[in-house]
Amino acid sequence: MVDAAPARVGFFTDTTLCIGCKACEVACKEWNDVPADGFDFLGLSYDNTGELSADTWRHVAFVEQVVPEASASEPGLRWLMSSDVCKHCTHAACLDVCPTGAIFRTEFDTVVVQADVCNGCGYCVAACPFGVIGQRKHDGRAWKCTMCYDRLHGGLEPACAKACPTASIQFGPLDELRLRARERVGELHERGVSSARLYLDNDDDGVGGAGAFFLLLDEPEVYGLPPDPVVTTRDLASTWRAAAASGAALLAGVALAFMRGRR
Amino acid sequence: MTVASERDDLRTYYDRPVLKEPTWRFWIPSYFFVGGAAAGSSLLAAGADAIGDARLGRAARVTALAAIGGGSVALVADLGRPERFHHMLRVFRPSSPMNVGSWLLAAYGPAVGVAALSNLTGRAPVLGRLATWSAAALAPAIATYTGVLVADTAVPAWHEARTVMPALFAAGAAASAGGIAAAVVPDSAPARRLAVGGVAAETALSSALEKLLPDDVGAAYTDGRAARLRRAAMRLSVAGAALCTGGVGTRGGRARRMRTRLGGVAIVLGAVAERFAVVEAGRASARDPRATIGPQRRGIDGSVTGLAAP
Amino acid sequence: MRIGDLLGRWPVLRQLRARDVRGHGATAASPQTRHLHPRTEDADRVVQSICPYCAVGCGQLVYVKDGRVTDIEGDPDSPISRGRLCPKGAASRSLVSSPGRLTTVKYRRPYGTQWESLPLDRAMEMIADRIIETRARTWQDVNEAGVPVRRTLGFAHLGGATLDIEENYLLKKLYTALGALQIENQARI
Amino acid sequence: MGSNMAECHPVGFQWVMEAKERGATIIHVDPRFTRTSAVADVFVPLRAGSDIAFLGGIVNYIISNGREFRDYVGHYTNAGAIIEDDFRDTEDLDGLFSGWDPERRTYDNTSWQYKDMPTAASAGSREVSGAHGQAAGSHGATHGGRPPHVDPTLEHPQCVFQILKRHYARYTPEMVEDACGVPRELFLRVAEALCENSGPDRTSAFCYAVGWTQHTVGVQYIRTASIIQLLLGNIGRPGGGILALRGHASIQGSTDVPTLYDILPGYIPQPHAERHQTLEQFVREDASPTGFWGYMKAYTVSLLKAWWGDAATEENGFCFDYLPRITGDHSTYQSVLGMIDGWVHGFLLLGENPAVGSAHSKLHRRALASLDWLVVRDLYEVESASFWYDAPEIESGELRTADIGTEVFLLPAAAHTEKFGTFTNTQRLLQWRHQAVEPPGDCRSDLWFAYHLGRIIREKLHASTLERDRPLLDLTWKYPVAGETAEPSADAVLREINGWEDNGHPLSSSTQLKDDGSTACGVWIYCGCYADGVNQVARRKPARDQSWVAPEWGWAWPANRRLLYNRASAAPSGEPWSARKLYVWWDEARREWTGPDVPDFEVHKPRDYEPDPDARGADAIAGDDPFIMQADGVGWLFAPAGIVDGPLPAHYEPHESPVQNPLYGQQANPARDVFVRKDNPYNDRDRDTYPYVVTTYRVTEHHTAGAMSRTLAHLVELQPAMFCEVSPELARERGLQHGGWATISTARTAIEARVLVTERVSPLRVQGHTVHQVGLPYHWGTRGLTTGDAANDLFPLVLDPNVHIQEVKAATCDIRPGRRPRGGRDG
Repeated sequence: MVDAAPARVGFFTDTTLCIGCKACEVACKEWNDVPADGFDFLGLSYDNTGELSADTWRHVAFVEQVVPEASASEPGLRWLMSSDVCKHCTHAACLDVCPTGAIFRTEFDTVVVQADVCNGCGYCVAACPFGVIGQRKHDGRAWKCTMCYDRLHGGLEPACAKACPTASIQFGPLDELRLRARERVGELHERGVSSARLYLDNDDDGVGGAGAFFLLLDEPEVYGLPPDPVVTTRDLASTWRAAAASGAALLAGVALAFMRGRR
Repeated sequence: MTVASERDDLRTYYDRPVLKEPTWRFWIPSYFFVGGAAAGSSLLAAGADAIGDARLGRAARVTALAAIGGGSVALVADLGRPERFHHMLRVFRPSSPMNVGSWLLAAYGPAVGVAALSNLTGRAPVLGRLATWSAAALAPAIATYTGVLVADTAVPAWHEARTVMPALFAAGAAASAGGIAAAVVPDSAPARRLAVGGVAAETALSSALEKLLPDDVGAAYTDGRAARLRRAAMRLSVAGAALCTGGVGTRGGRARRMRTRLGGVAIVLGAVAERFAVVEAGRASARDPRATIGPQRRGIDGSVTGLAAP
Repeated sequence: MRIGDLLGRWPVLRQLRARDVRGHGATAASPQTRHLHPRTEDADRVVQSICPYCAVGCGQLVYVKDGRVTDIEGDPDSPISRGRLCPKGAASRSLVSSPGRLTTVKYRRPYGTQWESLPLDRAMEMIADRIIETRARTWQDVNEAGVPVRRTLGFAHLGGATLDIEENYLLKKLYTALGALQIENQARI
Repeated sequence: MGSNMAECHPVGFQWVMEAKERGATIIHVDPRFTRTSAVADVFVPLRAGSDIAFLGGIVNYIISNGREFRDYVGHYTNAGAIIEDDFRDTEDLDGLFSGWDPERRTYDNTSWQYKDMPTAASAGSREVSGAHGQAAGSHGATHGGRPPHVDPTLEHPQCVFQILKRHYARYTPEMVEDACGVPRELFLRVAEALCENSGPDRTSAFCYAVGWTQHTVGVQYIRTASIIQLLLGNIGRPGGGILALRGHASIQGSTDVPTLYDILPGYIPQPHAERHQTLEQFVREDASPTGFWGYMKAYTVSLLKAWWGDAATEENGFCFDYLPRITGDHSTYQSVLGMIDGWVHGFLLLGENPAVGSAHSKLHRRALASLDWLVVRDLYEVESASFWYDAPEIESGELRTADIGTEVFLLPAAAHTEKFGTFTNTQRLLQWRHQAVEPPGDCRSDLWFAYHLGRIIREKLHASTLERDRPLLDLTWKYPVAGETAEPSADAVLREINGWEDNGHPLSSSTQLKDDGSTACGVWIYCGCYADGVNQVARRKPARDQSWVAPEWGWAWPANRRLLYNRASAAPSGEPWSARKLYVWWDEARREWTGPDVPDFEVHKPRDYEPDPDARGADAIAGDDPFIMQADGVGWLFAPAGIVDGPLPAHYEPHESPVQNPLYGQQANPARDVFVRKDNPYNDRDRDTYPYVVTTYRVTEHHTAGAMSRTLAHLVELQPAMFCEVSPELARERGLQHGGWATISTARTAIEARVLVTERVSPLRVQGHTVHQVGLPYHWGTRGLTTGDAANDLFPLVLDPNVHIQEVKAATCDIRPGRRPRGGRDG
């Protein structure tokens, strides 16, 4: 275990560089021994993975779009590709709600499930605002991207980032990545790619910013991402207050029921 | 090809869900019911002691013990790794309602047990009384934390209803406990009152919930299986309440007792159906990308912090 | 294990000691978690290799532990691939260690309806006999025009293009000495 | 063009993406909008099989707008050479060149020669020397050196430049639109981008793959690109070139060190019965006396010494007689027909799966079923080994297991991690692999198989006195073996490939090779890969520790040169064309050629060296002639020799095409190899039955015929089903449901696939009517974790005449909703 707390690390996924090769999906599974997720032909463009799950920790989305401003010399087609992953939220709902402490925040400020602790209560599955974490069949436990926690201990980069042929997936200290990302967006806007925007790079958003953030070319929901995710525990205190009130009301109700005598 | 759907000008990724469906099986809504029933019964037990109704007192204690016993079994049974149930107390994590609930149960369960055993055996009466009162003290938390638990998720139908959810579960607890007690001890007026009161509150809150939620989220309650379950719950509860109240005032009579017992059972079934309805609604709304994206999109377009704007 | 140790390993107590009310961080980590490290660190040796799929020639590092391949990933030293791999290259460990791999000789006799097993050296003997027999049967010293050709057209070879150059070299050398001409490979296709 | 680099070479594509980020313009011309198109700056959809029309249009654009790189064209190409007076162009003969022999369907290229000087082709011609007997070089003994008649002004009507100009004059933007379905403004944008980005300061590169080669006129596709690149000065210069993106780990190596019928190692031709009876005749006939092929005798003798050692003597012509003679086309497709026709009885398949991977794979499966014996070596049980019980023909009842007499030996092969050895990648780079683990069970390397098979056969025949067994018994076959499996040493084989002097000392360069038998060298172009007794191929100096050319990583042939003909990166004067494109130049102070790469030129030959008329070999190459393998030292815009189907590329329609050739009366390549027989039916212009164009390709997630990907769960789940890609318009026209099933049929057979309806496949307007295209990945077969029909079942046997490569990139088909009929697949 690394003693001195290292800087927070993360993923910057620049979808403008993605060629949809899915090396990230395979490299992840090969390193982490993640089983195959079923051989179903989904026909979602070239996406036959569908979504992140207990058995898919990287998922490349493919979106085919007919671009309205198409001229004779422009194909008028856009094929968006984006490799999705656990966001390792600053305020992580899965971690907050995990009752066993199986999910914890590492010294790298990443969010990891401890397979030797998880008892498969499934609370994290319902809590994640991105639908990332899932429960593995015939195993019962919850699984998701660990940002290759074991590799980080050895000073290695995560398997997906290492494999990515075009550096669409970039790994490093989060601050550096955010700086680089903002420059990149500026650069793209200068080149006329006005649709370029960052997703989850902002500490003020509903999850307090994420350890894995993205440069997208369209609205997040087009890639299957929630446009404005909120960590559910943000409202936990107010919910407990509501609970207290209703608890009191229950007491009162029972008291009332007895006050008017036994017959 | 079926490019990312833009039906009703809301954009999604091939209409696929953004969220994962809760993995909880029927054990969990069952626990929601029995947990509430136990909590309500613990309160009834204390009340019974207060007015010196031994029959009701015993019935309530036994009910509470049976309910919470069964509830614990249900909780363990739903785990992916049941043999690791004790990990629930591995840490203390206030941010997790399930963890807090586990600690509560760890205190409440034994109290209920001691209260019941001492009552049945007549041994250690002081300890028994102490246990009864502590169980009663914990009961409101036991009755409501499950409401917090479901509300504290990303599931729109639950999270958006967070202000009502604990109250709905509390009302359910009252109805369930009252219903059982009324079925067992039909002569007990407090039991009948609690049952009927619980039904009244539950019905009111349930319709408040519909009004509270935006259409794309509320749809989870008003369409499909959840809607059918809620209709059933409503009919059973109201019918049950009617049966229970029907005989008030008239004296004695086996027929009246029979009606009350029947009413109690109906109310209990109604409470059960209501719990399953809530869980079913949660599943449906997690499946529906519109329930997730719709409110968020409105929030962005309504505010300036639109992180999706280029 | 003694009850004391059990209590000692109870994270709640660690929380108390660390005054950690939330239990989100290190206090929740298990002993296994604290000892996690990349399995590549346990490798007996690492050898430099080249990806067997397309012709880009990406560098690979093959990690070996107890005579088994435990991991294959990109070689950062390579000026061609800079440590990166495509999905196929990334699947190389599965390719070489898949349970579906063929590891014994299978033999189907003429008109046979199922595979039979055969010792490798026996198979080699039989193959040699077939080649010798067919070659003898179809040998041409001269062609129709009476021009020397010294060859056999009685059997053919088709090789994949994942064969090493050393392998191709020996094959071409042997076949040429046998007078076999129809020696071809994927490059034709 | 002809390549889907992002999908088929993703890791190589990182450099394209990097270039794009640095301002390069990426243009992708392809029948489909692919993952490459998605990141390209310009995507040009064109009709499969119309590339020459498109490229010819660019040639015309360059010439008619005077955009050629004059200095380069004038000095470094044969633009000024005067061609024989009786040469006639396709413009004169409506699609034929002079010299056409309709009986033998071949050309006599005498009239294509430089005026008064027959020429020999360079390495390119080696693969054709067998084709149609006399096809190449039917002329007499070849001369070399510069053409006798050259017009430096390029104005002479019979000079190459003017012939070129006339030949492509009708390849106008309008014609390109008509033939390729490419809007003219889009075409013009591409042509202009190429011209703008070429010249002293800039270079452009072409990347191609089998999208160009797998046509009946495939070689001419690449020739057209060569013409463009020579006109624009993009050959032999950094950032230029025509890059073949090859699809298999060592497919370049499999051509350099060929298992091919028509060449010996290093592109030395396999001797031909009539033309090459003696070593002298062989050299006289096929080697140019000038340029580096002028030493072909030394290369050949050194090879014979490597193979027959002491048995090869001056007296016996170094055992030249031991080499079997070819008398025509002996390529694999001929052999396969031979199996069906009963004169080929045995077949060895090493890591190859024709039952899925070869054109008309149905025919291949029938061929396998007609054999006496079959040997298959692979990592997995492939369809070519299991055909006798699970071929589609078994399912359909066309074949019965009990009727198949083929004896099958299926031997498990060792994986790349289980043996030492060398792959030669697509850029001619040799890279050594170290063994990581021992192969499991009976798995063995192909080196082991070859060595021990040879050993056993030699032992069985050791007492033979037959003349035919001499080559076998005289063969040098002593290689050290190691381990309990007796694995032969790949290192020792590599040493033999590199070669040695008679004192056993390893050679360091092919220039040391002698024709007197004093040197032995297995592959002359690889000579130097073991220089100084060091395995140069195993060098692994990290990229960051050396120059951007990375000369100390592996070893590239020839002589570790990373960029061929790089003398052309400097002006005739020897100075760089520009500071920006500095690569190899003449250092006047040190009187030598220098640069980050090994100069592809005699290092000390002065830039102003002028050969005397009767100079031979390299001495005949002038100081400003970069193309040192060519007899005349220049790049060939016009190919007087070496190509059997024309000195200039002309657009011909694919063998099966729904449209008329818009340029000539001659519809398809007249010289293409056709096989008219019952089991190889063609669709002869029946537009009603087969109205659509069908093309095949790979996807990133799978590899070739599938043995190395359909068997791996982590790849299969990414592309789990055989599918076809069709446009929404075609889907409407035929009622195809996205995600449903479709049956695709051709004159051969019918297969089924899941339907992917996508705008990425767009219908094209060609000659006034709409042409729909159907796209098919060809990775599936009857085995593996997912199974599916083999796309190659649909395609005919019809080949390019130069290299005998099949046409699977364009044919005609029909497509209907629903699954194919079970049983009787000829739907």
